[in-house]
This record gives sequence, structure tokens and C-alpha cells, in this order.
Amino acid sequence: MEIFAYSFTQRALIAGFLISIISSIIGLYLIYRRMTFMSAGISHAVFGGLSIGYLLGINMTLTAIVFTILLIWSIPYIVKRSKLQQEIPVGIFYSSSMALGALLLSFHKGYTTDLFSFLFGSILSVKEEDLILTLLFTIGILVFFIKNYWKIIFIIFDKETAEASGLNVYKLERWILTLTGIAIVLTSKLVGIILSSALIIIPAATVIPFIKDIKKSVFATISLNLISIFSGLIFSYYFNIPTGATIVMVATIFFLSSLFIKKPTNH
Amino acid sequence: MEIFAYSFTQRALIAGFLISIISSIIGLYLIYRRMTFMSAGISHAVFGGLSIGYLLGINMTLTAIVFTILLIWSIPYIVKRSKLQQEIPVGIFYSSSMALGALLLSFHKGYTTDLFSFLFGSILSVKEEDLILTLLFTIGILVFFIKNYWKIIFIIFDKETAEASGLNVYKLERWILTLTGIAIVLTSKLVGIILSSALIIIPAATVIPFIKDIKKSVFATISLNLISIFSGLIFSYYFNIPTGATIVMVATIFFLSSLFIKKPTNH
Amino acid sequence: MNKPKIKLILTLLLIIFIIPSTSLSQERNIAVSIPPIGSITKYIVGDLWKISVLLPSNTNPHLFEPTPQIMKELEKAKIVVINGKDVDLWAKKLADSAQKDTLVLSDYLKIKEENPHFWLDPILAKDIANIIYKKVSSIDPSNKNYYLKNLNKFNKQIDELNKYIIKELSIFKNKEIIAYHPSFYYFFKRYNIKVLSYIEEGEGKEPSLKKISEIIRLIKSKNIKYIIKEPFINTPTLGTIQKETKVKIVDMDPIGYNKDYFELIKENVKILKEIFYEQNR
Amino acid sequence: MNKIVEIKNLYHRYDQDLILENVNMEVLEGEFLAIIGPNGAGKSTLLKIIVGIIKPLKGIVKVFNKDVQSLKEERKWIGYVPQKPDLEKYLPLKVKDIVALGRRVVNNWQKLTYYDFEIMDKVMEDMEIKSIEDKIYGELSGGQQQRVLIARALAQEPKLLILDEPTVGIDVKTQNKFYTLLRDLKKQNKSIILVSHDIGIISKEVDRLACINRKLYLHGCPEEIQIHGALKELYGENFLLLTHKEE
Amino acid sequence: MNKIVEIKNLYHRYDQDLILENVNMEVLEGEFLAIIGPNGAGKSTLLKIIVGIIKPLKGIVKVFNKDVQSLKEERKWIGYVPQKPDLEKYLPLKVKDIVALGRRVVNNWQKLTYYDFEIMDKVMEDMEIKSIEDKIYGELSGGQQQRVLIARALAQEPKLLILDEPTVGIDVKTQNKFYTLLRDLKKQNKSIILVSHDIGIISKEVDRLACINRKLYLHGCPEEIQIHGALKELYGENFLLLTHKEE
Ligand SMILES: Nc1ncnc2c1ncn2[C@@H]1O[C@H](COP(=O)(O)OP(=O)(O)OP(=O)(O)O)[C@@H](O)[C@H]1O
Ligand SMILES: Nc1ncnc2c1ncn2[C@@H]1O[C@H](COP(=O)(O)OP(=O)(O)OP(=O)(O)O)[C@@H](O)[C@H]1O
Ligand SMILES: [Mg+2]
Ligand SMILES: [Mg+2]
Ligand SMILES: [Zn+2]
Repeated sequence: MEIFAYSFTQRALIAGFLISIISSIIGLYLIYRRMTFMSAGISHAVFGGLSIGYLLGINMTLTAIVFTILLIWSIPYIVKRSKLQQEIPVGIFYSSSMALGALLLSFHKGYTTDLFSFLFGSILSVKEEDLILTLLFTIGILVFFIKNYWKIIFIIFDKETAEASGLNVYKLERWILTLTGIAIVLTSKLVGIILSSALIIIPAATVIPFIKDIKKSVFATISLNLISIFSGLIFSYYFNIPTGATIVMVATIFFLSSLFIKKPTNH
Repeated sequence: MEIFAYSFTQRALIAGFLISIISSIIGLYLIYRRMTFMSAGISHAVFGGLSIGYLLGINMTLTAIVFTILLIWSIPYIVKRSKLQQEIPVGIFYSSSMALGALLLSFHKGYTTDLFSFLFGSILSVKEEDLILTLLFTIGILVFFIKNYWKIIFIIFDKETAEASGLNVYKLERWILTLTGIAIVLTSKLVGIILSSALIIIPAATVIPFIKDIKKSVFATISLNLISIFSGLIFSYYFNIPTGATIVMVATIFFLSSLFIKKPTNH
Repeated sequence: MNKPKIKLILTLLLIIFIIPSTSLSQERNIAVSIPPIGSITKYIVGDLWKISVLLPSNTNPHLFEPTPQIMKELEKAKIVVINGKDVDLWAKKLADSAQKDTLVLSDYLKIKEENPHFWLDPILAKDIANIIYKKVSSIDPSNKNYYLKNLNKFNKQIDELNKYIIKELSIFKNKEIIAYHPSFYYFFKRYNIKVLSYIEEGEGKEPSLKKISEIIRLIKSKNIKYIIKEPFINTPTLGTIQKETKVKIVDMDPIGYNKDYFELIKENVKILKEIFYEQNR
Repeated sequence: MNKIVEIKNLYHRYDQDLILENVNMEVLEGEFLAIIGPNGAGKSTLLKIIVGIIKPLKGIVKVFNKDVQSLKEERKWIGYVPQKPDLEKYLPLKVKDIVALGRRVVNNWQKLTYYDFEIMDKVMEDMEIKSIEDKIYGELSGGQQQRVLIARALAQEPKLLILDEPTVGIDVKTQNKFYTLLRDLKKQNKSIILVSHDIGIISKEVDRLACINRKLYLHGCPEEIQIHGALKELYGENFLLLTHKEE
Repeated sequence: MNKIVEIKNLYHRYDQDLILENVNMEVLEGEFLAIIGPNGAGKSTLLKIIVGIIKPLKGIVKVFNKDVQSLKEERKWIGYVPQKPDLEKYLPLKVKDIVALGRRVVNNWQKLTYYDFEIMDKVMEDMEIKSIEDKIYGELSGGQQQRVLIARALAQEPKLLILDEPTVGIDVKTQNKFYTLLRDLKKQNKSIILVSHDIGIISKEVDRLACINRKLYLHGCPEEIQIHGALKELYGENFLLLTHKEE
């Protein structure tokens, strides 16, 4: 096909493939862990870190990642101290990091580059270095989740008993949160906030009501992600419409149609 | 104080007072209902409605509100069909409405306006008409929540038995969702996305671990909201920094400090 | 704990209502939304009016926040001059909320297009100056002659600028360009600069796959060496195009913080010249 | 006597499996019916159908002589204690607030009257939770929580009380009090449907017994012999039956 | 004999109220200890402290001769069935997956061996859930769910089994099987701590009985007379004690 003659569409496809894997794993985890909005929350919270980096003139990406990881690490602490649900610290960081950013930037007179565009990546503008980094991260996340699969399942299912049986719940959850955070920052930077949140939530939410087997649902989610990305790319080319938005709409249409299909269990 | 000599600060204070009431009620409801991110989700989803209005050349505010209410009404339906958690449809609308907006706008050739600026509110730029509208809405929401207080409590606490006892859960929840949606759009338009999300979540989350009495916590949340707004206004005036962001930071500091105070129940 | 607090709050609210709104001196203060409009206004009103520019440094929808300082300027102003359309919708909102006498330039300019960047066309800048002149003279008729003198002087300067631009750019045969955002739309039209494509056609529009491939094709076939963007824009799409084509990205500033209007235009003309020089080699 | 509940040709399935098959049953006014059967027999499902939370696949379910799905006001007269209620534990509700919910259902969500408070006090004393009425539900022990849910249902002063293993986790003393209470209610002509695995107590207390395992195996008076036969059929083999005797 | 659990001068409070006051207790190897007491007595709290989920206010809690908070590898040998587990029901786990979790804990999260599957099959047959091993946990009936949780604990082949009202919601037949199983475990020198309100069964099965109501009232062998005295003290007044007898 003519569309795949360009090297940037080829890179988009490869990135799409890797991001499908990352977002499916993270998406299923977040939904079962009832932290659906982690992705929207974190991708906005990054802004605080960016503005610190920008003001201090140090590497923005690095500052943002360090800032985000610190925020993420504080989540279990806050939950422990306040007994609030996990999503609440995320919700607080969502607004307070943006406010922090706005406040810091207000000290900078003159033009400030739109820091949000840091996260306005586009699947069409993936670089080769990005691909390598993403590949490494995909391998890392795959290895981690495969190796700790049953531990993670135990913790999600019954945290208290998991702890009683000697699992180091705190440490493991911190690892998962860290990987989740990096995954969100990475994919947002690569394909933008909207597309990244969409790929994390929508295909996983489409698959979950149908497939009552977690391992199978990982594969199904990855496939759905890939199909959305692939057909989104093609549609956007032939109808000359924005690629990211088209991919999101394809995934949404899959989700909406799935509502009308009979589920295995109905009561 | 000099700061309150200006009519814009006076309007800001009155708006702050009304919005404190609205966001405290909505915030406590959303947290107990485990829909913390409703506010972030809806304020982004509005974008889809705006772009429809823009393209069709009809009143944008109206289209946006109708669009948002339709989305909100579909939430219980989607939950019923898919058995997913309530936040998931909100998460899906968060990305898909923005994508829909971007897609629709791409059909419009030539220059398009930045639709997000619809939600460019600022507490300093509240108009008198806004105040009247907000006052009416505050009264409405107060009456509704006071009148249906125990019904709402019953539904949150034990939906199934509430239904079995003859409560029309579906209808009541639809009303609450509608009011919540309007409240979010209204306050976002008035004071901006960040400040509105922050006032909804942060003070409620600060109060909940301390006060084990829902009615008292409403008053405490309203007070905390007011104190944050009031001191935020004063700080921002004397340090010449953005008001909304300052208010958010004050509320965040209250939240963070509260973590170090001993809670009534600790185990 | 809540009762005393509520009382406190109510008393505070009462105090606020009781304090009479001190009438602030609104004599001869003009607030303008963006710096170039400020500069043009300055040419008309001279030192008779104090001009304050409202534009906050960051107007991202997520972050936009006027400081109380800006609101104070606005409150003090007798007139608020706003460009109109998309660029300063926020200022329009602020001015409306303060119930100010606002002058929205786009309402008076006879332009049917949506693009709001009129000020970058020197000939349209004349119209802008004229609109401002009419407004200030109607408010302050006693100094009408002074304003008129200033207007004429400004118009003359613009004519010179116009000639200068035509002269500077006429030496290039091939004046083709690709720009990211259509901020110099009217300028390019005025001086017969052929815009092969705008990558982004308006706020919030993500360039499509097809668009990007077209741009790449254009750059290759037309031997385009530069893409023009605004200094505050930072989009990965340009990186993609750059990677495919080795095109260079240059900034052209449409706003000019604290810059004189004529300087701003000349600066940009200089950049254009360099681009054309390279592309005509 | 009035038929309070009447079930005819009831069928239900969740997925593929038929969970209830051709169930026919009735409960009269002032009757105490116990339902027994092994785990997974479909007892809770049957109760949910009677309460109207689950719509059955097929069959007629009449409560107060009306189709249960069309009940409106009459729902107030049904008190229901679910087996595994899905409660929002984060909500800081006091014990008395939860019991009051039962009262509010019947007084149409008006302000509670003196009479309402009297009834609440009575049921809280009956369930021995009066002393913890100001405690937060989520901070109670398992047995205390269960007592609160029973008290809520009792506060409704229901004509039909539907109890799905209500004594689970409740200590022996309160269990005894509870069964005494049920006897009182029966005297006041209330109807009771009780699911329980405590066959010993049941056989002593109830008017009628329904043994269920997908199908209805038995529906009659709990004569010892009859029970034994049914239990054998129900649980497959003869097993040590523990019966309770007063000392 | 080895002391598996040893508790000295244990105090605990949640808010203001002291829930456990100067509790001293021990469980030997191969011993079956039952804990009884009214609702809200602090039984579940005590078990959570023994398991190490709650850190007590004061006192020494040793399990396997080590401070329970410092246990690492030894935790695998503790099998725990909580009273009201806070489970994520949305997660579509099969019965056999959940039972396997118990096995994975002991085989260090390695691939399950043939031996592991044998044990899983055995406990699933014991708890009569082999036939539903492929069903999703969230779609089971209340009693079936409880059996799965017991099976998970048993699959660990624990040296110390801690059971908080495990037979709740379980049908009579399976209850009997379960107690037979506990007797077997005892013979294999496993230690068992059981909380239950079923005083009849307990008095028949256990080696030692602890009656708790904030303080430890009694800690000894369940001779009938002794029980009656303790129960009187515990529940305040003499009440109808129901004991079980084999027919
Ligand atoms: N999280 C908590 N916060 C505050 N108080 C609590 C909490 N959990 C338990 N309690 C209180 O501690 C006391 C003991 O509770 P516990 O669950 O240990 O009782 P129990 O003996 O297991 O009772 P049951 O037989 O009902 O299960 C109760 O009075 C209860 O109200
Ligand atoms: N939501 C559901 N989805 C699918 N199957 C279900 C669902 N709920 C229950 N079932 C199945 O229906 C059957 C009957 O369940 P029910 O809860 O009615 O049993 P029960 O008689 O109350 O058992 P128990 O004594 O254990 O409470 C069980 O086999 C169960 O697996
Ligand atoms: Mg049941
Ligand atoms: Mg307990
Ligand atoms: Zn956003």
C-alpha cells in the first residue's frame, strides 16, 4: 500500500505495535485495580515536573520523569495515611501539579513554550531512538508482568491475605506503579495524551466484559489495539483526517458496538 | 483591605462562596460514589459538544451542555450493559470526545478557533449574570440534595436493597448525574478546568479521613473550600501570581499537612 | 467547629459588601490585549495615555490565569482594545466581566476570513491605527488634533515600511514558503509570498497523515529549505518532517514582547530574506 | 388465608446452566417458611427473584397478589436481608442511620417521628446494637454488621421478611433472641422466608420447609422422617445429621 | 512440645476503646484451639494480630518462635481464612486459579509441578469444589465462595491454620467433611486456631478452648461444666445452650 511507503508510517506501525503491548497490559491492570484515570491523571501531573525543569534549565524530560515517579511513590503512602481510595491522590496531583506548573511559569516573564506540547506527541512523529527506547521498555514490562503475574493477581484479588502469606505487597505495588508511570509518560510523549489514554482504557474496557480469562484477555486487548491503530492509520490517510483522533474513534466504535453484543453472563 | 476594594475581587469572593457549596456537595458525592475523576472527565468531554456546535453553527454552550448530558445519561446504560465500573465510561468519553472534536474540526477547512478556551474561566473574571445563574443553580442543587439526602445515602450504601425497598434508583441516579454534569460544566466555565477539579476533589478528600459524619463533613468541606479561596485570593494579590493556581496550591497544602495529623481511627 | 467559622465567613462577606467600591482613577488608561496592538496604540496616543498590555505569558487553556495585577490594570482602564477572533478571546472575556468599554478591532475591519492575525499586515495596521484614533478622539475630543497628527505620522511611517518591504523582497524571484501556523497569513498575501502550505490550519488541529506526506512531497519537489514556526510552538510533527527532508525550522515572532511594531516587522522581513536567499541560490 | 407469595413454573438460568427448574411454591400470611439446600442450590437466586432484584427467565412470581416486577408502594412491606450485600464501606454511616433507613422507607422519607424512633430503639435493643448505635458501620465486627442489617429490615415492620442466612456470624445468644423475635413476628401474622443451613434450628421453628436443589424436592411440614428422606435426596448420601436439642 | 503461637500481655485498641486487654495465650504443635466469644469481642482482631496484618498496641506475639512482624519465609506456613475478606470481585479468576495461589505461595511462585496439582485436586475434592473448578469466583454462590477460600488456605499445607468463622454459609454436609479434615490435619501435627460461634461442634472437636471478650476469660480444655461457667460470664446471663449430639 502506498501509505506504508513512507518511513514515518513504517515507524508509526512499529510504535503502534509496541504501544499496543504496553497499553494493553497497563490498561487491564489499571481497570482491575480500579485506577482507570491513572493515565489521564499522570499525563497531566507531568506538567509540574516539566515546568520545574524548564525554569531551572535542566533536562525537562528527566525532571518530569523524576517528578512523576516521586508523585507516584507517594500514592501508597497517602493511601496508608488517609485511608482514601487510590484514585484520590491521583486526582489531587492531576490538578495540583498543573497549578504548580502554572505558578512556576508565572515567574518566567516573556514567552514560554507550550509545555503541554511536550505531551502532544503524535504517532506520526515517532523517531528511531524512540522506537529503540520503547522496544526496551516493552521488553522490560513484559518480563516484569510475566514473572510476577500470579503475585500481582493475588494482590489485586485479596491484598490482605497476600500480605499474610508473605508477599511484599508494598514493594511490588511500588514497582508496578513506577512502571505504569513511566509507561504513561513514555506513551504520552510518543503518541500524545489523548491517544495514549484512549489506547490504555478503551480496548481493555471492550474486552473485559467478554473474556473471563485474564491471559486470553491480554491477547485480545493487544489485538484490538492493533486493529484500531492499523485501521485508524489507513482511514486517516484515505479520508485525510487526523490520525490520532481517527484511531481513538475506531477504538470507541468497537467499544460502543460491543455493548450491543450479548455477553457470556447476563443477569 | 485594599484587595477587596475592586469589584472583580468582590465578585470573585461571592462566586467563591457559591462554588464552595456546589463543589463540596458534588465532591463528597463523587468521592463516596468512587467517581473522583468525573470532573476531569466531563470537563474534557465538553470539547466534543463544542465542536459539534461550532461546525453546525448553532449555539456552542447549549450544544455542549446537551452533548454532555447525553453522555452522562449513557453512563448508567453502559454500566448496565457491560457490568464495568462507572468510571470507565467516563474515562472513555474523556478521550473519545476530544478525539471526536478534533475529527469534526478537521472537516472544517481553514482557520478554526481554539474551542478549549470555552473552559478558559477564571475566578477573577466572573460576571454579574454568572453570579445570578450560579446562585440559582446553588439553590437548586442544595434543595435537591437536602430533599433526597437519605435516598442518596441509601443508594450509595446499598444499591441493591435500596432498589428492593422501592426506591427508583435509576431515575434518582440520572438526576444526580445530570446535576453533577451541569455543575462541572458551569464551574469549569466560571473558574477554569484546573480550579474547578481541584475545588471538587481536594477539600473533600482532606475532610473525609477526619470527620465521620457526612453532614458535618459537608460544612467542613465548604469551610475548607472558602478558606482556600479566600487565602488564595489574598496571596495571589500580594505576590502577583495567578489566582486559580494559588488557590489550588493552598488547598493542596492543607491536604498534604492533614496527612501528618493523627486521624480519629488508625489501624 | 463549623458554626463559628460560618459566622466568620458571613461577617467577612458583609464587610465586603459594605466597603464602597472606591472609584479608581480611570483617566487615560488603555488596556490592550497583545503587545503589537499596544505598540500601534502607543503611536497614536503618545504619552497622553498609559498603556498596559494584558497578555499573560502562557495562555494554554489548561493554565490560563490572569493575575490580580492584570485585573487591576483592566479595572483601571477606560478602554480595552482587543484584537478579536481567536487570539485574545480570553481578554474579551476578562473585559466583558469587568464591564469595560471594549474596542474589538475585528468588528471594524472589513475582513471576512477567520484568521485573526491582522496586525502583521502593515496596511491593515493602518486601519487598526485609524480605528483606535477614532475611539480615543471620541472619548477625549479635546486632544483630537494631537491624535490626528500622530495618526498621520504613523501612516507615513507605514508607507515607508511598506516600500522597504517591497524593495527588500523584490529581488527574489521565487518566494515560496511553508509555515506551521498561519500567523503571517495577511502579511504573506500582501507581499505576494506564495505559501505552499500551512501545516496546521487553526488552533487544535492535528495535521493528518496525508497532510504530512503532502508537505514532505512539497518540500522535496520545490526545494524548500525552511519551515516557519512561532517561537512558542513546539510540536513533534515538525521533527518528523525534518527527519524525512532535512528541512530547517526557523522562528518568526508574530507577537514581540516589548518590541516596537516596526522593529517587529523588520526583524521578520530580515528572516524572510535569509530564507529566500537560501532558497534562490 | 391470603397467599403472600405465589410462585408458579419458575425457571432461571445465569449462563448455560438452569439454576431453577419448574419451582412452584407459596407462602401464606403468618407463615414461616424455611428454604434449605446445598451450596449453589439456587436459594439466594430464588430469594432475589421474590424480592424482584432478578427478573426470572420464565414463570409467574406474585407477591401480595401482584406480579413482583410491577410492585411499587408495596415494596415497602418487604424486608430483605441479603446474603452477601455489596456495601460501600467507605461511607461513614452510623448504626442508627442505617437502621433509620429501614424506617424512612416506610414513612415515605419524611422526618422521623417519635413513633419511628421508638421502633428503631426496639429493634436495636432486640438485635443488641443499641449500645453501639453511634458507631460507624464500617468499623464494626462481622457479627455486629450482620445484626445492623437485620435491624434495618426489621425496622421496616415488613409484612414479608426475606432472610438469606441472616444469623451468619452472629453469636449464640443473639441467635436465640433472633429466633424468639421471629416467633413473635409470626404471631403478628407476618410472613417469613428464611434460608439457612442450620437444619437443627429450622426443623424446630418453622411451619413449612422447602428443600431445594435446582428443583424443589420437598415443600411441606418438617416432620423428622420427611426431612431425613429429603436430606438424603438433597445431599446425595446419608450423612451425620446434627439436630439441636434444648438442654 | 513446640509452641507454635505464643502471646504475652497483648493489648490492642482501635480508637479509644481497648479491644484486647492483657491477653496471654499459646498454641502447641498439633493442637486445635477454638476461640469463642460474643460479637465484637475482639476475636477477629486477635487473629489478624497473630497473622501479622495488624500491629498490636503492646505485647509479645511470637509465631514459630519468632516475632510475628519479623517473619519472612515462615509466613508461607500460615494458612489464613479471613472472616470478611475484601476481595476484588471484578477480577475474573477461576476457582482453580485461586486454589493454586495457595500452592504458589509455598512453591515460591515457580511453575506448578505434578505434585502441586495433586494437592490442589485433593483439597478441591475435600471441599467439594472440584466440579466447579473452571467457574469464575465472582459467579459462585456464597457458600461456594467460602469453600474456595478454605481450599486456598489448605492448599498451602500450612503448619498453622487460622480460621475465622470458616464454615459460615457452608452447607451441613460439607461442614461435616470439613471438621473431619481438621481432625486429619491435627493428626499430622498441624496446629489449628478456629473462631466460631458453633459452640456445640467446637466443644466436641477441640483440644483447648479460649473464651474471649476483650479479656481472656478461659483458656483450657472444653469440659462441659467449665464451658457453662465461662459462657455465663461471657454472655452475661445463662441462656439456652444448644449442644450437638450425634444421632
Ligand atoms: N477498623 C476498625 N476501626 C474501629 N473499630 C474496629 C475496627 N474493626 C473492629 N473494630 C471494633 O473492635 C471490636 C472487635 O472487633 P472484632 O472484629 O475483632 O470482633 P469479633 O470478636 O471478631 O466479632 P464477631 O464475632 O462479630 O466477628 C468491635 O467492637 C469493633 O467495633
Ligand atoms: N452472577 C452469577 N453469574 C453466574 N452464575 C451465578 C451467579 N450467581 C450465582 N450463580 C450460580 O447460580 C447457582 C446458584 O447460586 P445461589 O447463590 O442462588 O446459591 P445458594 O443456594 O444461595 O447457595 P449458598 O448456600 O452457597 O448461598 C450457583 O451454582 C452459582 O454458581
Ligand atoms: Mg445463598
Ligand atoms: Mg470476627
Ligand atoms: Zn487536559
